[in-house]
Amino acid sequence: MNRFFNRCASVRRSKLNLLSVFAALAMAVSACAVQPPPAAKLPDQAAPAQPAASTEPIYIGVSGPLTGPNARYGVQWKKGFDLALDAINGKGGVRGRKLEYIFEDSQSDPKQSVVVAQKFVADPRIVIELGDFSSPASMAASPIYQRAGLVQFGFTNSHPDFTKGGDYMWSNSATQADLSPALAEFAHNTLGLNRLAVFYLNTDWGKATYDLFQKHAQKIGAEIVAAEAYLPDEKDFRSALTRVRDAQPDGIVLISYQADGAQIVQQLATTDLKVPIVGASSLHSPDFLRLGGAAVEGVYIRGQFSPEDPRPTVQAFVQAYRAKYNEEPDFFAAHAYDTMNIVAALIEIAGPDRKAIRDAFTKIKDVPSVIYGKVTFNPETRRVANPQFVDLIVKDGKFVTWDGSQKAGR
Amino acid sequence: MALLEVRGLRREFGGVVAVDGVDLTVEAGETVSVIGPNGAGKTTLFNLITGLDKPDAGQVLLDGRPITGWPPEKLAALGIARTFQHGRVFGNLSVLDNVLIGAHTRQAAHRLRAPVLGMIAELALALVQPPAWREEHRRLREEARDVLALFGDRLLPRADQPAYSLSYANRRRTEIARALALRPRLLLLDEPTAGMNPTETAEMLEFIRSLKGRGLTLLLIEHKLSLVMQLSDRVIVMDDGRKIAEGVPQSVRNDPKVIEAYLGHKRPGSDARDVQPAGEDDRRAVLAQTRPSSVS
Amino acid sequence: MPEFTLRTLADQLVNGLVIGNIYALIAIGLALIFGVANLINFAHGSVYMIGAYVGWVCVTWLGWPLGPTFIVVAVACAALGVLIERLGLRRLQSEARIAPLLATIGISFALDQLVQLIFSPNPQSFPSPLPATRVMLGGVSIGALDALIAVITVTSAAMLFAFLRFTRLGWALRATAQDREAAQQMGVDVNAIQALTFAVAAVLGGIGGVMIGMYFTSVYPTMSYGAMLKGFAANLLGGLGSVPGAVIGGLLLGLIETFGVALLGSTYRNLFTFVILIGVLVLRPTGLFGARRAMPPEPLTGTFVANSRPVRVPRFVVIGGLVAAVLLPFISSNPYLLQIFTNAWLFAMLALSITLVTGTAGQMSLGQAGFLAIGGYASALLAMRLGWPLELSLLAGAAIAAALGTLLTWPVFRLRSQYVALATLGIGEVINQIILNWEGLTNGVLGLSNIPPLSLFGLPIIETSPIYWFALAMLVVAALFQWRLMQSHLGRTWRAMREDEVAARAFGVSLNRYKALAFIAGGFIAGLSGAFTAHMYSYINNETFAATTSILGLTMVILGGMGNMSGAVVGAIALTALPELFRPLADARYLIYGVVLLLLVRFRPQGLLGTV
Amino acid sequence: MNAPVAPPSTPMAQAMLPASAPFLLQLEGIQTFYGVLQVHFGLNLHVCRGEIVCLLGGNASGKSTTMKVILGLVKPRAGRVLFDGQPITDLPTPQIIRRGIASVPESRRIFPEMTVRENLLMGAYARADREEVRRDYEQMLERFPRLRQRLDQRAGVLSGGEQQMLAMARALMSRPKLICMDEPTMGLSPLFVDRVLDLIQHINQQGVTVFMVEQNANLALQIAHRGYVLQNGHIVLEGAARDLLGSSEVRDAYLGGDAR
Repeated sequence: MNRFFNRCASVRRSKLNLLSVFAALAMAVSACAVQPPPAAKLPDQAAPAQPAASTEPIYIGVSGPLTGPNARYGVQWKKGFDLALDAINGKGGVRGRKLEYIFEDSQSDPKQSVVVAQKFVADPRIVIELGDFSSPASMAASPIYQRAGLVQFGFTNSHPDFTKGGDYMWSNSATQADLSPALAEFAHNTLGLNRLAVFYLNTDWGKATYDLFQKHAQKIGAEIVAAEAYLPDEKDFRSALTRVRDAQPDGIVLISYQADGAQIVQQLATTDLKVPIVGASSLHSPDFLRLGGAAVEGVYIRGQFSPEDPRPTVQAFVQAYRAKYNEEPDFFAAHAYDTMNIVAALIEIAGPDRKAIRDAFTKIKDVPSVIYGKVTFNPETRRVANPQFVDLIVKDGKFVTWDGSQKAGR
Repeated sequence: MALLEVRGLRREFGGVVAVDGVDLTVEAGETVSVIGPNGAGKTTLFNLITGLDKPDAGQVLLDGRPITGWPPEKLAALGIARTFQHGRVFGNLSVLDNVLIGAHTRQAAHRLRAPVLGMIAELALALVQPPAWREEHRRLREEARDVLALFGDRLLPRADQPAYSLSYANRRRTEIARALALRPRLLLLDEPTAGMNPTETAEMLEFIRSLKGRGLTLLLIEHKLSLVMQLSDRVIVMDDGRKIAEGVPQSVRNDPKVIEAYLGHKRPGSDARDVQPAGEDDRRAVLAQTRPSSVS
Repeated sequence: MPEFTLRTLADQLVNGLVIGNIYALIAIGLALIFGVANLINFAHGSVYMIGAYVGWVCVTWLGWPLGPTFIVVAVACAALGVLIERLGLRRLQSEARIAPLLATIGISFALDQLVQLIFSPNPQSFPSPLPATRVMLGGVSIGALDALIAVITVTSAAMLFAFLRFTRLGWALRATAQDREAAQQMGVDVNAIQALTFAVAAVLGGIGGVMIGMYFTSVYPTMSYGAMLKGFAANLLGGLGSVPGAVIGGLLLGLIETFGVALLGSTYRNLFTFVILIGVLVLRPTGLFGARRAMPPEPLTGTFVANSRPVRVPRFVVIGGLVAAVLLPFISSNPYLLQIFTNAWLFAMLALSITLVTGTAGQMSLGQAGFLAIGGYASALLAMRLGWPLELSLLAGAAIAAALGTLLTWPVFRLRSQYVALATLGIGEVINQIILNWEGLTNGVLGLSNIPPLSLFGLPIIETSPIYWFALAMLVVAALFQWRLMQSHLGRTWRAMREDEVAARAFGVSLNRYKALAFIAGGFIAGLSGAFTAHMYSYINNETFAATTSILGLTMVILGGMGNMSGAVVGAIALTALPELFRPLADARYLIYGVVLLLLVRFRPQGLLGTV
Repeated sequence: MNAPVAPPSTPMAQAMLPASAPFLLQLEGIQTFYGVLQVHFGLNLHVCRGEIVCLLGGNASGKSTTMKVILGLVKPRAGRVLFDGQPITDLPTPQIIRRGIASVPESRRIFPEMTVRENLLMGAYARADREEVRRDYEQMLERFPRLRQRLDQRAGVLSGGEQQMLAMARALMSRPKLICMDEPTMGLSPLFVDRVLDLIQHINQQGVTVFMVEQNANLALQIAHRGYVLQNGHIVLEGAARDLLGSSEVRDAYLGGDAR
C-alpha cells in the first residue's frame, strides 16, 4: 500500500516538475531571443542606425561551424576576421564606428543555420551576414536572408547555385569555373603531365570542380586515366591508390581539403607509386603541412596567394598573421581576412544599412585582396571576376612559390 | 468427427524428443486434461497445437481439416484460444484492452485480408471510423465488460488499470477473459490455477466448471489433480514426451503407471535425455536469466 | 571495370586483410561483451577512438616508442571499459533491456564530445614511427606497418585465445557467457567478470584504434561512429557473440569492402557495409559461421519497455498549449523564437513517427531519418520535375516515404529488439548512400537546389510567421491522425504486439501486417516533416537529413516517454530549445546531451511523461 | 490437509548454537516472491551434518526456488538461511559457494562449449590450493572413468547421464561441506538413475552432507535419511525417509492437490 502511495506522490511531483521545467524553458528561450548579446542595448526594431548610436559598433553576423565535424574551418575564419578587424578598428573603424562580428555556431547544420539566420535578421544591429560554411547549411538559410533583405555573403560557398538564391546572395569564393581550368592547365601545360589520376572530394564543391576540371583537361589534351571520388569521412585510400597505380598515371591531382588531402599523400607514400602530386588551392593550409608531415614534401599547389608574394596586401596580412598567431596563414584564414576587408569597404560606401550594402557590391571596385589581388564583383553572377593564381610547392615543410625548376621533382 | 484430433505428433529439440508420437482427440463439448510430471512435454504439446511451434512429424486436425504447422494467428481465427503457463498478459495495456485483443480476430477489420489493399483499408477504417466500425467497437467493448463480469468483482472494477498492476491471480483471470473474448471453439488452459491459493483455486474450479456448463470445449494442463479429477471428462497422462495413460479420471488416478510417473519409476529401457526439453514457456520462467550464447 | 592483374589482386588482398584485422579487433570486443552481458555496446567505438588518441598523445607529444605506448593505451582503455560497465550496465541490469542500450548511446555521445573538447575536432596527424619501406614478398608488397598490424592482431587474438582457454579467469569468463547462473554457482563473481570483459574488450578496441590511427595517419573524434558500425557488421557476419566468428567476420568485411572499392570506387564503401549488415541480419541472423548456435533468446517480452503509469496530460493543458502555440507569433514576432519553434514542430513530427514505431509498436528504429530524406526528396522532385502543386507534392512525398520506407524496412520485421535497432540503423544509412550515389535522380552530393517554396493554394508562404503556422498546423493534423489511430483498434494492437509478440500472435495478430502499418503511418508523418523541410530550406542534399537526426529523434521520444504522444512533443520542444539555451556553452552542448540521456535512463527510464 | 510430522525447533534455540551445531543448513521462515507471485509461505527446514535430506513436491510447488534461496540466487523477502550456524541470507552467491556449498543445478547446467576438463576445473574455481585441486582432479577422474575418456571433448556433446556425472564431479571439485542437487535423476535412463543414486550415497558416506530436491519421491526416499514434502510453498510433510516411503500421505500430496 505504501508503495502505491509513493508512486502516486512521485507521479504528481514529476508532473509539477515537468510543468515548471517547461515554463522555465519557454521563458528562457524567449529571453534569449529578445536579449541582445552583452555590450549593446537593443535599439528599436527595424529602426535605421540612429545618430545617437553612432559610437556603437557596427555588427556583422557570422553563421558557421565552431563545433562538429567542420569546426576547424570556423576556427580559421575567426583568425582571419580578427586580424582584419585589428587593422580596420585600429584605424578608427568604418565611418567612425568599430566593426564587430557575432559568431553563431551552426555546426554547419541546416537545422541550426536557419535558426541562426532568423536570429540575425531579427537583430537590427546586424547589417550583413557571412557564411555558412557548407552549401546545405547556407542554402537552407538563403530564403530567410533574401526575404529579410539581409546580404548573405557566403564567402566559402562555391556551389554554382548559391548566388542564384536571390539578389542578396553574394560570394567571393572562387568558382569552379575559374579554379578548375587553372588547375588543369597547371598540371598539363606547366608541369607537363599527360596521364592524370584525380582524387576528388565527393561534395558539392569537389564534384563541381572535378566535372569542369575533366572537361578542360580533355580540351587541352590531358588524359584522365583514373578518377576516384571519396566521401568526406573516408580515411582508407589504399584500395583506391592501388587502383590508381594500376592506371599508370604520370601525375596525381588532388581536389581535396586539407585533412583528406594530407591523408591521401601520406598513404600514397607507403605505396611504390612515385609521381608528382598537384593540389587545388584548398590544400594551401598549414594544416595540410602539419597533417601530411614529410610525405607532402614536393607537392605542387595552384594556390591563390603566396606568403612570399611581394604585394603589400599579402605581406601585411602574412606578417600580421605570423605575429598574432605564430603560425602560417592558410587559405581559409586569408579568405576570411579578405572577406572582412570587403565588408569594411562595403560599409564605408553604404553605411550601416542592409539594402545599401547590397547595392554597394556593384559599386566597390578593386578592393585590395590577398587572394584576388583586387576584387570587383560581377553583378550578373554576384561573384568575383578573374581570380589570380600562384604556383606553390611544399619545400622544407613550407609553402614556397614554385620557381619553375625541379619540374616533377618528386 | 472429433473437434480436435492429434495424430502421432512429434517434436525434437536438438536430439531430445520432447513430444513423442502423441495421439489425442477432443470431442466438441468435452473437457480433456493433460497431466504429467515436469518436463513431460505438456506445454510443448500445447505449443504444437496452437502453432507457436512446428512439429517434426504428425498431424493436427481441426474438424478433420489438417492445420498442422499453421501459424498461430491463423489458428486463432479458426477459434483456438489459449492461456500461457506463466500468465502472459500485456502489462502496459488496461485489463479491458487485454480482453479486447482477445476479440481481435472477430473484428471486421480482421477480414480485410487482401495483401496490400487490406492493410490500406484497415488503416482507412481506423482513421475514418465509420458508424459501423464504431458500433462494432461499442459492442465489443460491452461484450468485453460482460466477460470481465464473469469473474465477479475481481476484474471489472480494475478494467481500466494496466495489467501489470494486477495480482498474480488476477493476471491469470485476465488471460482467461482474453481467451474467452475470442469466442473459442477450443480453449487450451495451461495451468490456470498456478500460483493461486486454495480459495482462489476453488473459485477457479467453479469458474471452469461454469465454462464447461456453457458447452465450451476445453483442453487443460493442470497440476492440481483434485481439480483435474473434478473437471475432466477424460485425462491424458504424459511422461517423458509420451502418452502413458488415458481414460476417465478415476481409472487414471489409480493407474499404477501414473502413480509411478509421479512418484518415481524404474522405467524400462528409455534412452537418456540430454537436456531438459523445456518448452518456450518453461524457459520464460520468471528468473531464467541464462543465455546459451557463448564465448569460445 | 578495372582489369585485375595478379599483382593488383595480391595488393588489394593485403589492403583488405590489414583493414580486416582491425575490424576483427573491434568485433572481438563487441562479441565478448555481447556474449557475457547480452548487450550491443554502442560506446565501443568511442573506446576505440579514445585508444587512438591516447596512443597519439604518447607517440607524438611524448615521443614514446610503440611498446610503452601500447601498454599505456591498454591500461587507459581497460579503466574506461570498467567505467562503462559501471555506468552503462551494472546499475541498469534490473531495468528494461532497452535501458543499457540507450545508456551506451549516451556514453558514446559524452565521450566523443569530451575528446572533441580536449583535442579540438580537428584531425591530428599520427605519423607511423615505423619506416615506410616496403618489402616484396613473393610478388606482394608489404609495408612495415602492415606487418605490425598483422602481428599485433594475431598476437592479441592468440593471447585472448590463451587467456580464454588456459586461465582460470578466462574459464570464468566463458562460463559466465555460457550460463551466468551456473557460473555463479561455481563461485564466480559474475559482476567482476562482466567488468573484466568490458576491460578486455576495451583494450582490444583501444589497440585497434592506435593501429588504425597510424594506418590512416590521423586520429579524429568522429572516427568512433564508423568503427562501431564496422564492428557490428563484422560481428554479425561471423555470428553475434562468437569470438572466432568476429575474427573471420572482420577479415571478410575488410576484404569485401576493399574489393568492392576496387571495383566500384570509394563512395560505395559504406554501402557494402550496410548491405552486408542487413543481408546477414535478415538471411542468416546467426551469422555465416554461427550455424550451431541458436540465436540468443530475446529479452523477456514486456520488459523491453518499462512498465509505467503515464502522466495523463489533462485536455485543458493540451488545448491551452495549442492555443498558446497558435498565438505565439502575436506575442512575439521575433523570428528567431519562431524559427526555433518551427523546428520544434518539425522535430515533433519526427518524434511522433518514432514514438509510434518504436514506442507504440515496439520496433526500435534508429533509421527514421531515412523517412525524412525520402519524403524530402520525393516532394522536392515532384514539385521541381513534374511541377506538381505544393499541397499535392507534400502529400505524395509523405506517401512515397511511407510506402518506400516500409518496403525497405520489411526485411527487418522478422527480427526483434536489439537486432531491429541495428538493422534500421543500417537501412537509414543505405537510404543515405542511395541518395548519394543515384545521381541521375537526386543530383548526388550537389543536391537539389531551388526547390519551390512552401505555398498554399498557389499563395507562397515565405514569411516566418506563416511558415510557423503552417508547420504547427501540419503537426496538429499529424497528431490528430496519429491520435485517431491510437484510439482505434490499431493502437491497442500495436501496443499488445510491443508487450508480447508471442501472446499477440496467439490471438490472431499477424505481426508483419501491424509492424508494416506502424511503419506506414509513422513513415507518412516523418515523410511529411521531411517534405516540409525540403521546401522550407529550398535546398537539400545527402547531408540535410543526417543519420544523427534519427538518434536525436529517438532521444526526444525516450525523454518524453515511449509511445506517449504528448511526451514526443514535449521531448521535441525540450531538445530543440535546450541546445539553443546552451548556445553560450557551444562546445559542451552535446556533452550535456549525452549525460542527460544517461541520467534519464538511469533514474527515469520510462521518460518524463511515462510509457503509454 | 496434513499436519507436519515433527515441529521444527525454535529459531531462538538454533541461533544460539555454536558453529559446530548439528544443523549444517537451516532455513527459517522463508518467504519468497516472484514479483506479485508468492512462492514460499514461511518455509522452515534443516539439514544435519552427514545427512541426505530430500525435498519432495509436485510441479510448481517451490522446490527449485528453495534451492535458489539457499544458493543466494533468489533473495527471500523474509526469513533467513543459516549455514554452519552463520547467516548467509544476504551474501552474494559466490561467497556462499566459498563457504562450502556446492550445487548440482537442475538439468545439470554444465558449460556446453567448454571441455570436460575445463568444466571440472571450473568446479574448483573458488579454491586457491592448486596442488590439492590437482589431486582432487585426478581422484575425480578415477571415480568417473567415463569422463577421463572425454576430457577434451565439448561437454555439450556428452549424453545426459554423462553430463550428470560431470555436474556431480564438478560440484565435488569444490570440496563442499554441503552439496545441493536439483532433480539429479530427471531425464535419465534407469541405468543412470541407479548410478546417480549410488553415487549420492557414496558421496555422503565420504562425509558430504547432501540436500536434494526431487520430484521422483520413491527414488529419493530410497537413499535419503529424511524428507520434506513441499506443496504450494508450504511444508506439508516432514519425517524419516522410511516413514515417508510408500506413505499414502505423500501420494496424496502429489496426486491429491489442495482443491479437495
